[in-house]
Amino acid sequence: MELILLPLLFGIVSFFIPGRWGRISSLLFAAISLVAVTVKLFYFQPDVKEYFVNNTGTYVLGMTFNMAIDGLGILMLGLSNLVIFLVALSNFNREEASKPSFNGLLFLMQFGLNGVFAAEDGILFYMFWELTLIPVFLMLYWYGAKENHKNLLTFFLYTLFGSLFMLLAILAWGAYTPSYDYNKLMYAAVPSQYVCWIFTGFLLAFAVKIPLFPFHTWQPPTYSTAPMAGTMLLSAIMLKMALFGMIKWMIPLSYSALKFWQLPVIILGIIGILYGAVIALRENNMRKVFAFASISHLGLIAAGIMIFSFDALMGSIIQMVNHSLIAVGLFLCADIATNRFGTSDLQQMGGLAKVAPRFGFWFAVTVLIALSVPLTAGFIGEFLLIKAVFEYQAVFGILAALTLVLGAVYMIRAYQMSSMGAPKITNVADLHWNEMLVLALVAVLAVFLGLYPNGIISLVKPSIQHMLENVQDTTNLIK
Amino acid sequence: MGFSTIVYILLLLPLLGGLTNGLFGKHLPKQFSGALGTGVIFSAFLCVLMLFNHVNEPVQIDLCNILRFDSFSLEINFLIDQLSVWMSLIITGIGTLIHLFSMGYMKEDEGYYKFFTYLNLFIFAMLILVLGGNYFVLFFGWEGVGICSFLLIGFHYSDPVKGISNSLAARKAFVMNRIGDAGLIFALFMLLSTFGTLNFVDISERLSEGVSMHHLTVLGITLCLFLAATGKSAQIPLFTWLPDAMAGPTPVSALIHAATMVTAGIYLVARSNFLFELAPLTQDIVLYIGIATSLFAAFMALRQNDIKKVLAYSTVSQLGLMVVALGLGAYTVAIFHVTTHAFFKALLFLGSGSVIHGMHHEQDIRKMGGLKKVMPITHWTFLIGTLAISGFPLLSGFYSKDEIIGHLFDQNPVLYGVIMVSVLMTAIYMFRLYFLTFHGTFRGTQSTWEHVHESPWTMTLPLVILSVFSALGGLLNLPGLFFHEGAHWLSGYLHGAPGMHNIVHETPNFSTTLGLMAVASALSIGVLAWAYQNYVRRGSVAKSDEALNGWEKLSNRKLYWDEWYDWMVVKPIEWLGFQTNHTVEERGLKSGISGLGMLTGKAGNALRKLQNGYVSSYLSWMVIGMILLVVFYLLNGN
Amino acid sequence: MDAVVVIFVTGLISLFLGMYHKPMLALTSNLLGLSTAFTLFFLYGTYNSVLKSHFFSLVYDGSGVLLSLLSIVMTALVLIMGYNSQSKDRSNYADLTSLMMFSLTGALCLIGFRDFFMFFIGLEILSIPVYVLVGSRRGNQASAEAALKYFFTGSFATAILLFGIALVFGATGSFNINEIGFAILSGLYTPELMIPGALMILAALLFKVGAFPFHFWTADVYEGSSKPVLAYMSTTVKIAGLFALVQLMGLIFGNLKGNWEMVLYVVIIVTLFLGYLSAIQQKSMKRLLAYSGISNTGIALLSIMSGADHGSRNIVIFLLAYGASALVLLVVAQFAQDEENDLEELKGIGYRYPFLGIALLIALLSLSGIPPFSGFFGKLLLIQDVLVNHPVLSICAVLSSVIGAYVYIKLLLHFFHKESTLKDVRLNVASIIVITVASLLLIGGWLILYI
Amino acid sequence: MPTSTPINIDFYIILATLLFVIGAFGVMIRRNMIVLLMCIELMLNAVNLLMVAFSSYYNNADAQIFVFFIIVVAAAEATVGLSILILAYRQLRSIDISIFNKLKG
Repeated sequence: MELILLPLLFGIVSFFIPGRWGRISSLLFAAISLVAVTVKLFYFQPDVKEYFVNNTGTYVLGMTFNMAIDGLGILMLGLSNLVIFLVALSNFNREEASKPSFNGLLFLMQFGLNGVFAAEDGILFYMFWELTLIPVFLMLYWYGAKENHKNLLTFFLYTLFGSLFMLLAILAWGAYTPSYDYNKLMYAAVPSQYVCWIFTGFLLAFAVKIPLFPFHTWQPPTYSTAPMAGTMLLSAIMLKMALFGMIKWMIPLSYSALKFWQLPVIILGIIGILYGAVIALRENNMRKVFAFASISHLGLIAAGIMIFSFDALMGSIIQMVNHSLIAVGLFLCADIATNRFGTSDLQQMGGLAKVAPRFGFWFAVTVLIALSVPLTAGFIGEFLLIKAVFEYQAVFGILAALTLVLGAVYMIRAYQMSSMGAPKITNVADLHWNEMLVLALVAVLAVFLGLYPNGIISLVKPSIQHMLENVQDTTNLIK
Repeated sequence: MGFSTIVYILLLLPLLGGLTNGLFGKHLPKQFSGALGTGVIFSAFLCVLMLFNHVNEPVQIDLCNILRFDSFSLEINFLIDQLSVWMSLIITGIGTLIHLFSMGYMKEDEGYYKFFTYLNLFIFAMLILVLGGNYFVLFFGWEGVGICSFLLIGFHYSDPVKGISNSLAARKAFVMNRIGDAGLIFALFMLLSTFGTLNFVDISERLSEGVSMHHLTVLGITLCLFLAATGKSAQIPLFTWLPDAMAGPTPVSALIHAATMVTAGIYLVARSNFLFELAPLTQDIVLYIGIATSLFAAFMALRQNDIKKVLAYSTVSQLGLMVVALGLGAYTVAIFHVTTHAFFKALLFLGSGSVIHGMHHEQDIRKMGGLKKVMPITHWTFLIGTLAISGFPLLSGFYSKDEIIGHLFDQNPVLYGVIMVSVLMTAIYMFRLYFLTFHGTFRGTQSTWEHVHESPWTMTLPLVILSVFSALGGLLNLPGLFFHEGAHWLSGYLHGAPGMHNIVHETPNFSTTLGLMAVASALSIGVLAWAYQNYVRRGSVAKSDEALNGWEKLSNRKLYWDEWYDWMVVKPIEWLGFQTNHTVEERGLKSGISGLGMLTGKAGNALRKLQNGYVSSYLSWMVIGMILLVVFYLLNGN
Repeated sequence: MDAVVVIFVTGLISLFLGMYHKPMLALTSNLLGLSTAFTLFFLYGTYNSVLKSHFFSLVYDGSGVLLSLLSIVMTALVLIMGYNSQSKDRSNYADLTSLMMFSLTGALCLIGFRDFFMFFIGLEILSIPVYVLVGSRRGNQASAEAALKYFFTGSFATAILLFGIALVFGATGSFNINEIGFAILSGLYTPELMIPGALMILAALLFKVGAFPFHFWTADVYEGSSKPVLAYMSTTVKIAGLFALVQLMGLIFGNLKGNWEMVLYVVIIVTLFLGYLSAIQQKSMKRLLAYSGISNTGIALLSIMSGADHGSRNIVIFLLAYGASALVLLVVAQFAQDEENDLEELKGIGYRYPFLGIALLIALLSLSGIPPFSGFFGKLLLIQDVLVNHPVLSICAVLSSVIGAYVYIKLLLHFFHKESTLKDVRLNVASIIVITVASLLLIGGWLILYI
Repeated sequence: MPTSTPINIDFYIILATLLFVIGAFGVMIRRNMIVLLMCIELMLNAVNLLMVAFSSYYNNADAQIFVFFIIVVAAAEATVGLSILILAYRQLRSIDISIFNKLKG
């Protein structure tokens, strides 16, 4: 429970810590929660669901406030705490870190995220889900580019639009059970013609958040006008909520909705892969390149999840973790490059690696990780995902694999245009120690997970298998 | 010391060398960095020699398991057999020499330690590639060499003049290779779902046990594997990156883009011989692609004026020859040509490097000439290399090439004729290169001439050693023509590799072999004589770009191949990218969303018009509303 | 009943206190009266018991008690808020409070009505003082115009209501809800009279709560009235009206045979969208609240689709949240000098004054239906009940919430702008109290579900 | 249905409805506010008529009591209405309702 409540406490406290101490305290707070989750992870029994709150029975509104973590939950908790730590660390030398409101929002965000990953009750899940939106929204507003009202409104309304349908879905689902408790929902006897609608509601929310083509239009402008921390939070962890939600909340429904939705969503995912990649090929705004790259990456993950097979889910989970890492790394690099050149236009950049060699090196490492070269987690993830898609439908697999090629083109292009060639600026600051630490941590973790994906797999295997077995049972029951 | 220990030491040496240089190289003296880099590779070479002495049966060394599922698992293991050891020998052996050469060549470069880091890491990746016991590990090395190649091609990325083009060349190489990699990935998927394992030994055993496979599956797998090979080994349609890759420093071209990395594709196909043998259609495709590549590349080399570009096209052409051998199922022969080619092409590249070094980074042969006086060692070694590649009798290239041609003649005399054209052109452009560089009068500026000098011993020693091997390398696989004992030693040796022993090839008969050899020798000598006549006696020089006539222009502009790709692939994709962004994203989806927003605003304004401020209108609305209520109520009420 | 009397007497006392021109005295006595009434309700009415009057047909069941308590609290907050707003000219503060007290008496009658006598009397006692209140801004043309409009439309609606009541009486021969309900259930009524009558009563109530197509008065009247009066109208008046509507539909008319669903669908769906769509371009807080109030009414009307028991329970939290948010917004709007185009002036107020900022954040998020604020739970309860039987309505509610969020979040961005042209504002005790209480209601008000 | 009544209840209903509609139209189309007030009175009186008619029809005095309520409330309403009218008259010196349309949009 401390994992959920600590960030709330930190968030509230941070609002009152004056600027001078803000940057240190935020780093400290983030480190504390990271350590807490690491310790938990260390002693965690993957095959037992650990309840923080466990109310049984029926309550007003059917809300039980139940919270629990299984293997998947603790992994996501760890990921969110890690990302928050990385965000706090990468902001350490920036002006934002000395603003109480910034730090406060950061930890409130963490509170919401941790809640989403631990919620074991439909309504509670929705509440935490929306709760994450507010801090990041305010952060984007206060610390983002000046004239971003329109983008922000689009972002907010779009995500709200999706998530309200998820709420409807949860409510409809809960109408067939005494409470919204996850276990109860899992065994709810929903008439099969409604399952598809409920599934659709969830899908809409997740599709907007991920974002899946064609629900992505809020994303590139938001990413390119957001402050670095906001972009990182959005892409590294907020959209993971949607992927996590797809796994945790859509699998129990998949037994009769899948035959209707599987193919369309996979097709949308594949289109997203190609669409994002093709746009990224020609985009000159560095942040937008990475934003479209993100769409491309996530299309693959979403398609993989929709296959709902064990291997594909494992691939998706590994790739989720990996994508968080690369998102932090890439957007940090993009921000640094943008800062140094004073523009995010790739055509006005050049030769940064020469004048800032440490940046050049770590940026290259990050790009390679993003290209999912072997030995990194991305390779394992993409390998499993493309394999799963390929086995589902060979043509899709081949299209999905174009991401390997196109990804190389736009990533290397971004690197080459920004860092290679004759330097267009001189006398710039190289990486600050905290930035280097972030990129190094990202690299180390990506390589570690690339060599030892069994760690993640053994952690989440019991919970995923449990879910899939349940679906199998239900399917048999229906037959 | 067990095999596994040796293999681990062998792999760790270049890795450690690379890491040491990478982490501390900035603070180490240059000589030390270079010596360290060279030393670890030499030690690795010694390790391989130990393996070479002991290898007998294929030995699989299991390291760990990366991913374990019920349906399949991904393991890291190494396979020590004749093929991998032989490749390792080439890699570490040539690698040592090129490292040594680099110590001199890169002396003035500020990224000295970085260069050795990359080189060592490249050797590491290449060793992983050839020693890997399954396709998964092979893929690790495969990507690893690609990355190192990228880094090394773009080594001078910040050069004020050539920086951009260097980095673009690196980008091109990486992307082209990536296309091939996608093929390899698919091969992996298909192999996994067919066999549940990726181990070479297991797959070959399953196949020899007669596991039935759908012919389309085999076709798919082999085509994907070959796609990967075309990427790495610069075959049509993915060859265009290799000439551009000459932007890298010359030792890199020698090591990566001539001797080792580009032969990874050949290695991959040879390694997968058990699969290719089951797919005759793929073999035919391989054969024709090889012939086409060999022919076109040789043609393109005819009128290149950059000393390295000539060698680059020659590499593509020679790789084509190897692919021909693969297509004929003569895997050992291909490896034989890989070996001899590694010797003479490394020699030629290093020789050209020595020339470039002496000429202060001038690469245009139109500004050279008469260098044999000032650079005697380079000249003589280069001559040996040229003779070897042109198939001059009794030198290494003569034997390996002849063997391929012999096999081809056996199968298809028409194709033999075609490939002879390529061989002829090879001799022509090589002698042209040699004579224009070393004979005649110097065509550069006077000030350059005064500074032209022979290279230091670190550079000439590798040249000498390589020239010895280039001359005598043919002994490795002498045709049965001369001896019966010890003939085809290399082929026999390589038969120990998985799957190889199942492949039986009839060697051409005595008289055919002799006849073919005679033709080849005649060609080579004839061209030599013609070239001497043309370039030395008549003193012809290379024309300037404007003076080229039709076919020369085609050759010089590489058949406009890059332009074709630009026009057919790059431009459409970029157009697509632009249109997607501009039309679909901005005009379509985004304005759709903002249109919705505008629509709500418009609707709001329209509604506000109803609110006109007159009480009577409000009252009328109330009455209308009540009537509407009644109407709706009665609509289908009772 | 005792509570209703107490409030009426308090109103009378304020009327006399008006002679002394001591606003503080009036406020104190009113708050005393309100708290007594609150206590009486609280003591005798718990959620599951029925508080019955002996003399008149006033019945307060669980939700009735809760809503009465809510109206009392809201009125108290409005009084405090009004005390603040009248700081320049408080001479008639006591008179206005007494009017509000009388109106509250009517509201309580309307909440507990069990026959059409009480219904009619309650509605009129609720409305007539408000006509006066709307016109209470001296020498203000807008105020006079608003009062005029409210009066004429209101009287018209009253006439319609009465005609409806007469017809219903004609159809059944009784004014008593239970008897009418029984008659309807057993089919002993004249449908030719009953159905027009029911529709006319419905129309009059829809007028009171401001639903399409009887909503036209709201924006104009809200704009013309002072902010406390506006607050009163959008809290107590709305609470009483909506609850009466729910009771009426749930207890009697819902059982009428006929195509009620079609009628209500049209009314609710148009109301849902119309308000927010018109609110998008507004420059004045009052008009914006008026229009957003229309859409909120639309959502509250969902409760009449889910039967009497559920409907009245579901509406409590929603009305609490809506009223509290409106109070916060209006108190903040009071800080503007310009009464009409106040929004432009208030730019950045939330960023400059974090206390106000947090309150605004909570209020606007609650209005947008973002958890964990009461507004979310209110909508949740309402939608939860209609979802399975009327999915179209719930989807429309969700879509209108998105448009609403657009309105509110734009407002939020406006308030939270980093640059502000705002003149310094002085936070006074009254507004701090109102804002704090309202924010607490927004944060924790939904917990009354668990009582 | 009691047969003692000489006139059918339907006629009362029709008469009351007619009166009500006339009043309603008057409110809708007239611009003089005094006339508006009178029209509303007319509507209320239509209701009274109806109530009394039903009262006698059902032999139920409740409706007659209701009529008294209506009369009282109508008086109160008229008072308030007239005072508002005076208030408005002071502003614009007119009792034409259509002048008062400053609040709109």
